Amino acid sequence: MITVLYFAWVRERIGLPREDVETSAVTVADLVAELSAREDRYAVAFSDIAALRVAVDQSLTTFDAPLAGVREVAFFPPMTGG
Amino acid sequence: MITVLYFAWVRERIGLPREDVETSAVTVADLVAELSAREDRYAVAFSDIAALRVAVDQSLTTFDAPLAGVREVAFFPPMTGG
Amino acid sequence: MPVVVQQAAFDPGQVVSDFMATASGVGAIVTFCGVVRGDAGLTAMDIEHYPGMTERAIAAMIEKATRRWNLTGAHVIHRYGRLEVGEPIMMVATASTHRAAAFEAAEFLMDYLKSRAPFWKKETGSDGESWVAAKDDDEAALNRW
Amino acid sequence: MPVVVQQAAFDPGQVVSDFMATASGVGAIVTFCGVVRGDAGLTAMDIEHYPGMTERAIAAMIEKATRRWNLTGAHVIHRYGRLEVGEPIMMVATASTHRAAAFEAAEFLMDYLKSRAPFWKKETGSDGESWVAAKDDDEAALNRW
Repeated sequence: MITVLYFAWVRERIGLPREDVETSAVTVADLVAELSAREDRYAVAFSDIAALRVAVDQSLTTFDAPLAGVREVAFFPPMTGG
Repeated sequence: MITVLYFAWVRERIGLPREDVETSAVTVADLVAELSAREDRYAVAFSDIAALRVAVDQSLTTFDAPLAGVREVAFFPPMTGG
Repeated sequence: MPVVVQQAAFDPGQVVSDFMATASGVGAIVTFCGVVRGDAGLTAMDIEHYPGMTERAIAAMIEKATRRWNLTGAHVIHRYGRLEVGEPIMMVATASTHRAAAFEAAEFLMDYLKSRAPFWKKETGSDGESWVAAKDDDEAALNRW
Repeated sequence: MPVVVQQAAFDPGQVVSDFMATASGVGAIVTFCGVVRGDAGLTAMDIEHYPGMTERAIAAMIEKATRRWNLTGAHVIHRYGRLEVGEPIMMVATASTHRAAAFEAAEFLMDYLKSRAPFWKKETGSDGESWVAAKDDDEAALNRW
């Protein structure tokens, strides 16, 4: 089981900040495909992957990152700190 | 009459911080020559002009600057502020 | 504690005083403070962040900067939640024996905080709310490091 | 009053607080503070300056920086007289709507203060007193502006 977190407008479009997901997805991209297939709000949030960033276990990574042993995946738009 | 000021090691070598000088020197370089001819301590202080800086009426300038109408000339080593 | 992520307001003068007390004997201290700007009708800003990852990401940036510029101290404080116009958002402080290192490290930390620390700003203005878009300039700024 | 040249000690945190109070509504504030370093056996520093010219020279630098980077505020405080190890020597603060401008202007002011403001430092250490020599690096730093 993986905890999936959503931030900023990704959170708003999906309608929740986090959820636990039972998945056998091998990569982040697989997980995105699984979630998008669920409901329109996911499909909309994930429609433009280039506009999103992903962190796996709290480290920035790419969508081809493997999920083996991973506990936490987070999706969000480009960061605007500072 | 021109007020001549000395700072840092120039002041220490000449042995005074300021003096009023009656001069008909046309440029700063002429004034330096006049002062150097006075006494050894001046000659020593002005021996290496490249190691000195000059300000005329409180603005940095060069040794060929004219002295017409000038009230204040200051000699000092390169500045070390900040 | 070089990383502080908090909802409460902070006093930049106090941050400087506290930082300098820990960085004694050091030659050069640079600080940056970002403040909510009131232009373009903006009335408030909401900052969301990713608790846990935020602290880790900033700590990693500080470690990198400390090694690269041989810093004797570095500190980052960043707020989240609702901020009003004029309130300090965040602050970076760096200490080094030389001014060039302190300046560069502070700019490095700012550039990374802008684009690599998990914060998201939402502005409230005369025409409602909107998420702040990341700027190409900010992304490009990372290329110099 | 953007230029302060004084013998008395100052509190960097207070300088930051006062500057920020005047720079309200501005996005980016950068400060630099130089402190007497205790390395190489140094025990004290004496700073001589040229009263009158010092204030004029710094005011001219601030005016130049304000125009070039469109600053909304700039402040320089610099001490003279005897300073002990660990004491703040001087401080620069700049305010702008954008961080790059605030950083650049602060570095510009520092580079000019180092080599073009009439201050001279004399160090007292284990082997007596000596005037600090101007560094080629500091002179070269002016070329980037």
